[in-house]
Amino acid sequence: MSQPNPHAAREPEHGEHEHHIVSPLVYLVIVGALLVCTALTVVASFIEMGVFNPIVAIAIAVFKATLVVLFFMHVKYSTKLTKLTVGCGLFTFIVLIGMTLADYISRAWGRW
Amino acid sequence: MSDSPAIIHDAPEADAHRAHPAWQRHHFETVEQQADTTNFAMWLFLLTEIMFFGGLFTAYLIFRNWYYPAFVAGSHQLNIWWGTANTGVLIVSSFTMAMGVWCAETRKKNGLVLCLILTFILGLGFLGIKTIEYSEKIEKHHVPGFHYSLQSFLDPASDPKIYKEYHDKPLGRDMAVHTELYFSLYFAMTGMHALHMIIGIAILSVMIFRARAGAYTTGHVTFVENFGLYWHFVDIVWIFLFPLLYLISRHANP
Amino acid sequence: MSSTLVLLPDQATARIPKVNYLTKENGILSWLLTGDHKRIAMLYLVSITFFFFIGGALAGLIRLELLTPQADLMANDTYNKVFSMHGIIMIFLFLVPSVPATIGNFVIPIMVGAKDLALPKINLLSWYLYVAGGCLVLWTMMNGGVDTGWTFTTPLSTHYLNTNVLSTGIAVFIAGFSSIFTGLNFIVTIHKMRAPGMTWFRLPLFVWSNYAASILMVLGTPVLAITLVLVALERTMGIGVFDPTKGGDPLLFQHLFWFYSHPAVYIMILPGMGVISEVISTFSRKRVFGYTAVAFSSVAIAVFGFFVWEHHMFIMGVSNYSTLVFSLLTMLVAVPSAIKIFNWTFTLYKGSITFETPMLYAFGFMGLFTIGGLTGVFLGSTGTDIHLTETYFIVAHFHFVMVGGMLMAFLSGIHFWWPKMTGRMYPEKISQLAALITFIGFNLTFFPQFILGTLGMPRRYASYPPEFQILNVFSTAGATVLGVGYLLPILYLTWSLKYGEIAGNNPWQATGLEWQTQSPPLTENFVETPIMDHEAYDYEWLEKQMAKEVTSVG
Amino acid sequence: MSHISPILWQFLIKWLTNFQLYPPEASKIAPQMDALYFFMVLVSLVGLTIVILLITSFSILYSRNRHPVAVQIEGSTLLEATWTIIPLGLFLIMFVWGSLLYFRIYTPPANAMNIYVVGKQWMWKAEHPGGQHEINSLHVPTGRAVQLTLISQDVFHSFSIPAFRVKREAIPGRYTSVWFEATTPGTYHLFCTQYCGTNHSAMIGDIVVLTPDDFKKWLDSSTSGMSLAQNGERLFASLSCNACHNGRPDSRGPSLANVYGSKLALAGGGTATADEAYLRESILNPSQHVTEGYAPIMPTYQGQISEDGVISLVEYIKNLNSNYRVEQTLNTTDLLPEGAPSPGKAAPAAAPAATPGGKGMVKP
Repeated sequence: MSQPNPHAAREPEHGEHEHHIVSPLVYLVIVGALLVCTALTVVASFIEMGVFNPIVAIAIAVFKATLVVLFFMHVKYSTKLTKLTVGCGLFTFIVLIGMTLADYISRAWGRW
Repeated sequence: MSDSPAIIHDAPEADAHRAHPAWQRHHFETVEQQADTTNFAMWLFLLTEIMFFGGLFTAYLIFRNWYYPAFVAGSHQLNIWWGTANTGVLIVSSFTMAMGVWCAETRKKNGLVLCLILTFILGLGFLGIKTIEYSEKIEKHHVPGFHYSLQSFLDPASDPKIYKEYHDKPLGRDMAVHTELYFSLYFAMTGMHALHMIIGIAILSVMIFRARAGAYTTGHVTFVENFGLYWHFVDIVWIFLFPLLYLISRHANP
Repeated sequence: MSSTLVLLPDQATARIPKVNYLTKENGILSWLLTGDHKRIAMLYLVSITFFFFIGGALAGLIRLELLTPQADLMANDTYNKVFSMHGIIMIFLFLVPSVPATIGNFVIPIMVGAKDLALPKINLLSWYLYVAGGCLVLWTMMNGGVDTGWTFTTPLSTHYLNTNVLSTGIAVFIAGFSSIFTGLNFIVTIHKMRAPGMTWFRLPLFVWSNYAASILMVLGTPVLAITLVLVALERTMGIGVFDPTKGGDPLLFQHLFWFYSHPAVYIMILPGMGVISEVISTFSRKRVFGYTAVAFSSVAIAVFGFFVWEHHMFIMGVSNYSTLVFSLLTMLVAVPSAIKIFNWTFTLYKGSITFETPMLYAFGFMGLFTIGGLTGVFLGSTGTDIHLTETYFIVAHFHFVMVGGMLMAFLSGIHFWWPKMTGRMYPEKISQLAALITFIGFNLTFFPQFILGTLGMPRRYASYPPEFQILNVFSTAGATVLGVGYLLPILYLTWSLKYGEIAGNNPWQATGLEWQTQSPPLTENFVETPIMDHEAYDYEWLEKQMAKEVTSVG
Repeated sequence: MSHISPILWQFLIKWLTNFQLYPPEASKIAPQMDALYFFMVLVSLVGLTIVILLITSFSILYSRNRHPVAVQIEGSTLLEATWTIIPLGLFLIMFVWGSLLYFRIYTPPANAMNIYVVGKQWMWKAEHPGGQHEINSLHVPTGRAVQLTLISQDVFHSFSIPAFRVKREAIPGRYTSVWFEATTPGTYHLFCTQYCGTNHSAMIGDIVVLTPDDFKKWLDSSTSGMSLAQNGERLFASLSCNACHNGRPDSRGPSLANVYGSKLALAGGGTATADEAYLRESILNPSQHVTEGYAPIMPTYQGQISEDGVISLVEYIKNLNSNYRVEQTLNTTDLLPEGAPSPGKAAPAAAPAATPGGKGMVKP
């Protein structure tokens, strides 16, 4: 296939795609990490940490989700477009939650 | 940007008439393009799913801030061990799914079938545990809208099993009624999640048969891959639901 | 106005190409099971036209009722049902799918040089979902309708009405997924299916604006879906999330609803803006002034569109501090629209302008959209919003944007691409007349409503104080004219299907890839994959191309 | 003119003579609102004229006949920057101006006269502090800041007075407020502008603006005997609020005298200002509003008091500046010969409303 592929000259996103096969070993490490994190978050919930309880719980959840997204869902090995898509979803999600909460939180600031 | 030099291709005729694999749809130029496209479409679909759950998460955060004691008391009604077990089950099922994708990529038919069956069983297991949890809620009349009972919150001692562990103080009636809101969100969120699981399992059951027929181990892995994305996404939702619903202040009241 | 661009082939010898997407297969099943984006576009065109006229008839009833100050034509509850159904049908079944699902579906794949949309089956599914949603709305209407208004405000919709809220909610939910799938399909197609050489900045602006709208569809619509699910659960089980008596918050509904429904107005208007870019450029034979600015302003509208939803809630008891943020962002989102208007205007500068029907509609769009956009600023500024919101001012504002803007753009686009879609021309003079009638009728209908609103007449009133009658009479009179303006196109366009003159490949001498193919196009659009070797709107390239053709033919 | 139909003729005459562009300006804020409004109209007209002029002149100058060959222009950064920055600047002016106005309208002055308004399907009920009730009408004096505290019993309503240029939604479950100062006596429209169900368009009424003297006369002629605060006092006793909120050293609830407007330290940490909304909330959802140092034992009164009742209680607590009469009421009930109604039970009969003239801790 020495002839130029017409699609190679489209976006770089077409060209750079080569199917990366993640080794099962990586999966095994990740699933181990996920299970350990689950145990950790359960343990953490039994410890009185005040405001840090939810923060720790969410931080661990975010970490776990990141592992799943990067490795199980192959985003680490994916094109920029996929990464951008994930980022875009996260961004809108945060806009929805953040901007709505902005109203609820600032309602308490004044007598309105 | 707009005045970049024109790229002119003289696509040779020979290239256009390469042999197409059977699974290549007519409107794609190459198999890679097709795989890329469907993969991207799947990601976009997952974006809509993120926003779909986003509405629920927003509601959850607001009411958790407003009615924190009710949320704590409601959360204590959930069985943390079932929840943890379910998290484990789902994570392992995600792992078997990922392995399934790997098997498909490396064209291991039997491995793929095994992985899909395992995923299927784990998925059912998750739903089974969820059913046990739900039935517990139904017994205690903790299903909002259906003879919802405040007893466990007005008088925690009446629920000795949970009281023993957490020594919850009784809630005022005005706060206790808000536990219904907690359970509304609990059922809405886990229910939506379970609905996604059911859809996933239904697709899986078809996939197992097709995988046995060798449909995914010929090099055309897009479908398995995309289903894997969906399955992992459902897993991620649970990864967040678990701490949000089960792990609100599990430490016993002093 | 004597000379026009229309370059029809010699009518004595002209033929519609024997093989095209319309004649490729025959029989009703070949339509109902088609994967061809052009056929699906035609299916969409027929179905949204159907719903447009139902919604239009309801609008006529509203205007008739408002002819007199008393609720004499209809009782209050009937009136409420009529305006609710009008809103639901027009927004979810007409405006949202109008340009994207018909014109966009038809031309986007051709514009980017693809054989079809990336996911043809999903495209067909999206039409079926649309039809299912539409049928459910019709069923609802026959079963007594719904009187929530299109906004489904809780707790009214959840606890205080015993009309068919549930079935309407499900219908909108389904129609929502139809729009998600359309948007998803467009994004994937634009990213992955572009022909060789078709870089992002060679895309026609129509593609850009549909891309921006698609992003909004994909990210916004699911939030509406979950909101409707919660409303349904509230109605059936009483889960209490939006119910103040159970500790829920009805304002949360407003937040979630407008998180979709504000971007939804950009979903409606952005594709229309794309049409205008194409039409203005074609009929002034000139590249769009500041292509990059227009392209990016679409994306900017899409992005900012997600940050402004609270301006629908300024008087609803939201935090005053957050109104500051949302009002400021609303002002920012108005700027890209201003940029577009001026860029279109300056596209005319030193052009070579002709005044065919699409161009007349486009001029109408520019005037009316400018008014609609500027009055939006009145409502985006928190202070004046207090007085003007929930009155006829807001009704006039969004009808200027949606009907004056979007519907004008839709008609402009339909007239522009009609020769491509059907291979035939419509009678030019009568269509110009229709454009004129529409413009006059529109202004007569909706301009008095600005004054009514300023005077304080509330929206959704079946009866009103008698001093408002005169302006309402003007408005109803205008609506009659407007109705004629909308009926004419359906008559002469249908007529043209059989009797119209053969249009030829490129009657307007436009530059888009879709005009370089036969009319109507082939099923897979191109004989061979096109290779884009020139910029968008490159009229010099087109001239050379035509000269080449002439020499080779001659 | 004989060929014009007389009906049409009358119609035109009526239109020409009655033509208005904006409603009467009957409040202090109205001219300010109109100033911004007409500024915006001016900007819009200028903008629209520019666009229309440009389109028309370009259409004439560069029509195919006059200008057969188009000149291709890429764009002009300078021009584009101009029409980005100028509208942006204008919009920002409107934003700042509008926000100032918004804050003014929704921030009542401290000395405003407070009138409660309850919205329900499909009527407005206004309650004056003196106990005067009105349905679908509101009497207000000129020259005095009037604050409306709005709440809805069912769905969203919206209290709109076009002549005052103010509008505020009445929300179920929460107080909202708006204020105005009427300037011109007269009768003006009151509309419900938020769609609220079947008879939405019947939820209208009159705003009657009176001179201060007339207003006083009206107040005197339409009093129902008891002021809101007096009503509240009776409720306070009948619900046995005084069993705990009595200001005794050993009382189980905090003293409510002078509580209105004060900063309270809450049990869970943090502080809150005791405004109307806070008072209402702490009656209905007490366990979220426990004052520092007290046990969360107060029962909720959700479902037991109507919104009108809550308003009376709030008004009573607002005006309570000593616990003297609370004590008195308690003593009376304690000393009742039957002895049956203990402080924990309701004792409406013993409510002190019959002695309004006493050592009036309740402002009339």
